[in-house]
Amino acid sequence: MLAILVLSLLFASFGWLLGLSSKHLAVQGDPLPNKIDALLPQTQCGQCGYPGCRPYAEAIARGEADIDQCPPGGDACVQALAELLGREAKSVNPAFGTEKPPAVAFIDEPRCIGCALCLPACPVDAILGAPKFMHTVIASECTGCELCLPACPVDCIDMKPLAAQPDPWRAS
Amino acid sequence: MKHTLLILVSSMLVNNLVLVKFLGLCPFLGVSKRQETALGMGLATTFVLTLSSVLSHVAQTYLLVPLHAEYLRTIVFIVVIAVVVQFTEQVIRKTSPLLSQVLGIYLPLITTNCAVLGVALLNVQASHTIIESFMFGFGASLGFTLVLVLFAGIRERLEGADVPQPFRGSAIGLITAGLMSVAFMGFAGLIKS
Amino acid sequence: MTPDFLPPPDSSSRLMLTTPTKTVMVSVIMALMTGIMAQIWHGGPWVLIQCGLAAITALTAEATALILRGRPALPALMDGSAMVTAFLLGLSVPCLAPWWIITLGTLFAILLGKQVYGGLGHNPFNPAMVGYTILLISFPRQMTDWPVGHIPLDAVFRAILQGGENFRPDAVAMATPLDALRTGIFMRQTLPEASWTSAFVQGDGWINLGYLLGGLWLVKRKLADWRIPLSYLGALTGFALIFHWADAARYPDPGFHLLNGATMLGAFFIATDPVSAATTPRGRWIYGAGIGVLVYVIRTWGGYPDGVAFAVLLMNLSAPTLDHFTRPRAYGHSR
Amino acid sequence: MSAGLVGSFPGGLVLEGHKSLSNQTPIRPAGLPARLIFPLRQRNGEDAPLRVSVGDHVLRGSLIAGGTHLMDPPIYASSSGQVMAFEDHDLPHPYGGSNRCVVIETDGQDESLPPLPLMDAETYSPESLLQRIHEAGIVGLGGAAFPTAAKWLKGEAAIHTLIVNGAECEPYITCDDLLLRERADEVLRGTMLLSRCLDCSTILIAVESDMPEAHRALLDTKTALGAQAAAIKIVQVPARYPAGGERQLIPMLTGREVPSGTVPAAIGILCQNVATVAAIYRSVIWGERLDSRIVTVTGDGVKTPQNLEVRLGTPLGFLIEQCGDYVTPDRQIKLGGPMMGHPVTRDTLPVTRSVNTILVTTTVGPTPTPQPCIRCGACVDVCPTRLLPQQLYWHAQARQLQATLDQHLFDCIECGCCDVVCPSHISLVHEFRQAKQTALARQQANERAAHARQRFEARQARKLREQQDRETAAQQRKSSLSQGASPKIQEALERARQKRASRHLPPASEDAS
Repeated sequence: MLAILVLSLLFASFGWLLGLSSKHLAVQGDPLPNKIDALLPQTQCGQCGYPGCRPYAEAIARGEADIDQCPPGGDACVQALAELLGREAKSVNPAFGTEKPPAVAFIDEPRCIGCALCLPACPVDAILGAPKFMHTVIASECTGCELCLPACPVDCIDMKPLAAQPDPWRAS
Repeated sequence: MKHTLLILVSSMLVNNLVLVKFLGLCPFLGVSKRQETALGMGLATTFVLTLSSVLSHVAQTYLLVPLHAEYLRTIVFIVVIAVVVQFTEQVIRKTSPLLSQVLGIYLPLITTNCAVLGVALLNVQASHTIIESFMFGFGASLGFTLVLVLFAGIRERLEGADVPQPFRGSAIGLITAGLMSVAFMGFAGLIKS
Repeated sequence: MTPDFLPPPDSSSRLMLTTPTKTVMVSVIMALMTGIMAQIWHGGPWVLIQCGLAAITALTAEATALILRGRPALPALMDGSAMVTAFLLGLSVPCLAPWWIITLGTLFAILLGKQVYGGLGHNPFNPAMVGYTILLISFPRQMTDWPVGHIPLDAVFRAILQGGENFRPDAVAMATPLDALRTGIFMRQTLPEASWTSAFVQGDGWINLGYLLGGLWLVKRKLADWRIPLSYLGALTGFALIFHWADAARYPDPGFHLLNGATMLGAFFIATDPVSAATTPRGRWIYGAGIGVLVYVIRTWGGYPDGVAFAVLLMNLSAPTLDHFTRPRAYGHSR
Repeated sequence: MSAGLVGSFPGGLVLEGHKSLSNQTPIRPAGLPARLIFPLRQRNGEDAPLRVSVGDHVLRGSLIAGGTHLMDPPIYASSSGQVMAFEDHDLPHPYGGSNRCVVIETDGQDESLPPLPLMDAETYSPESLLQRIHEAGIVGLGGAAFPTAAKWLKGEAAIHTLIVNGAECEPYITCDDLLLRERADEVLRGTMLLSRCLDCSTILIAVESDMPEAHRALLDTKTALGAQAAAIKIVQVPARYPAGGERQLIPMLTGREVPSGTVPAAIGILCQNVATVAAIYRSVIWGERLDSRIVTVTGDGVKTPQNLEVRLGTPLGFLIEQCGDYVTPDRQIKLGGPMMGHPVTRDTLPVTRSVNTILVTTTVGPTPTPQPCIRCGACVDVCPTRLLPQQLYWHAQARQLQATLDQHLFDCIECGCCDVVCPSHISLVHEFRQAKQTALARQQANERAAHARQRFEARQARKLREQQDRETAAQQRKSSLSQGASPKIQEALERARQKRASRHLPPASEDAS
């Protein structure tokens, strides 16, 4: 009886000490989402099920999302995430999509009716245009997220593969 | 002096926790993908294991025995370990958030790491003094850290190896651990306790 | 994503200043010959039976594994690495050990030590030593029966074919000097015969000299690294010297260690296996020295008669970590 | 004879020179080909802007393209003729690929523009010299073709040491050897000119120990020039490949290493090839534009190996014809030496400023198939950059990009020593080039990603702001409505409400909008 009493007291004091120390050692801010975000391809395509790369990064950091949900980043991105987080590398979950070669959206101007519906769909404001005017995609800003495709009522947007050949001459 | 040193070497190499006693395999396989991570986990475990083996010794001698409450030993030890782990986790989260993320669930799991409880119980079983308990815990955790880091080194290299598909991942990890264990048998008989 | 627009490498017109891997392996086997000669002279030609059994098993196992993986088997068989493994194992098991010992050992070596990791170049451990240590801890009795003296032919074949369970030659089980050393230390006895001369009583000395000769030839032809044998033998000698100097009655002189057991075979043919050794220059110094120290420790205080195999495996598993921490300072970098 | 050597470089190989193949006869001017081809690609990977159009008649010395900034040195026509077309041609570059080229059909007249205005060699300033180097289109003629003017300006430190590099370490190549034998005067005078302008304290000319004639010629000319050349030290370096690489030569001569990722100018050293120095001299004294260079045509696949003074843009095949054609039709052409040169399949490629050697070899035997790396470490012993090629290869094979970067992938100078000594016949340099490509691609993707992140975050912020604005606006409107700013509105609302009530209609939502 005495033993249990003493031990209970002891444990209670442990708890109290831990409570104190947790206050003392409280952590402000968490750099992890930033680090995860830095590895994501920033297409902001939402294929992972989150509205953009940053929210997905936060979800991974919270442990809600798995690391294999980013098709644009491909297996390389999963591997980088696995390395950062010390998890097993795997390939992209096909439920979220498949990796495609990098591409940019291109508006076929004769077909465009100037409806401006694609403008708000673009996560990086890469489409230039106004109602009743011709639209165009600023290729250097486009991330190839394909979010503008469903928005277009006349299907005038095509994805064109990006000639992303790295410049070999810079290597030497 | 010689005796305590022998305890250190024995618990570190000859009776290595992981490769000879097969304790603590969970973090051994779980946190051995990067050498840096492995070192972090090893140091955290070293801290926890050494401290808890001393504290559990204190609890045993000054609490359980006077109170005739040896039957509560396991519970008391677990609580002691849990406190130390919680404290360590808080410290790590404060000082190295990335490490705490990387160690992930394995850090709080040190609590239920059989190695920690195992060492505490082995200490009691061998009726070590407080110095001996310290040495035993310290040696065991150094041995743990050592093999964890070495194993992580091999696994890092194996990532580039052309391992047959069915053996990829944990399978080859376990085979490697087995072969490491075979190698550590070379230390068998070094110290007659 | 790998860019594939680089022109393919041109090897046809490029310079070759090198001995191809295959030639290296063949040379290693050739270099073993002096030691094998000594072993035959000392213990009879039965060691060749073990080597032959090992070679057949090794090639079969390697071919099977490669075919199962759908890889071209012939080039890998021709590179000679399986043969080297087989020979090292064949030379390490007692020459009258039953056939299934060497077969099992070779299977472990090739399959578990090598093919499971992806074949030549991918294995972290020396395959022959994986096979040897597994045999040693599984069949300690068969693995330490080194027969001495003349053995009749029919007894030899009975021993190898039927196994030691049914028949034991009369002349077996004389303790090797290394055994005597360990027992002596634990019995706190003095060792009157534990000096380098004792090594020649049972022929270990000649065998070691044979391997030393072949090894030096390899090193001279730059087919084996010179740092590893040097630091290994250096560390072994150093440790032996220190302890011998401290208590000559209990710890034998360095010559005893250098000429007994598998010292030289290990130094030039096992520790120098580049695949499983450390790969940086500084790492190789540490790697070799580590083996030397461990060999001494295991021989002197450990539970096994010889420590070479364990020492090599233990340093094998440290090699990636050694490489990690001993990377040379690259040009234009400050550490 | 190794006076002045203070250091060494790690690794390297002593290679058989094969120099006597091509250094027995004097430099001969190559003829005038029917077509000249000028690739537009500059060293920084950008295309030089065109300055001519199809059909234009050009003279020798006419500006064809480029000249806009220091990394874009001008490209001049090397003979007179007509611009026929802008076509895509294969490029003489290790990374291959094809790009737009200007094709000129020569008219055989070889008329030239007057030379650049002469400079007074005694009174020029560093700025004017720099300007002249750029104007004359001078780039490093050792093989890298880095614009000389830009190289000079890259470091912040003042240049205190000038190294003129005549250490021609690759086997077969003899163009610098011959240049030094025949035109040591130009090289020495060019060196004096540069050093005076840079005001540097140490002036070194380095040749390899297996170039005794060139060394002799330099010493003789130095004696002839007398006191004004006294400050120049002529040094022989051991003939060990790649002693002529500037990152290897500099520690040998000065004991200092060039920090990773920088140029020698960062530590106050300027290293120039002998041919570059001679070209600078000619551009200053005679106003010459860089429209030709010395090219070694050599190897056992060509009948009379020799050094030719070649107009830039000359197709390779024309030069090989000049040297007595191929020995056998079954041959392989390499641009550059056997170590760092790169194979080309067609001989229609033009000579550019970076081509110093055309190596023609008869194909020997089948290509050995690469075997697994056994980590033997032979490559470590020869690596002049003290890398661990076997580890790099391991990581490159496993696509562990970060690990290859940690192993200093980008410090690899692609010298090829590791290739040559690999017992498993692995083409390590090829693997490393590929890994570099992948790393660059990754870097570009990262840059794009960072940019996209910025745009996304800006948009998020804007949307948030807009929503807040909308909310505050709505709030204001509501409050202004409820507080009844104007009694008239209140009355109107009241009337409307009564009207609606009398018609039993729900309030129309349009009203609110």
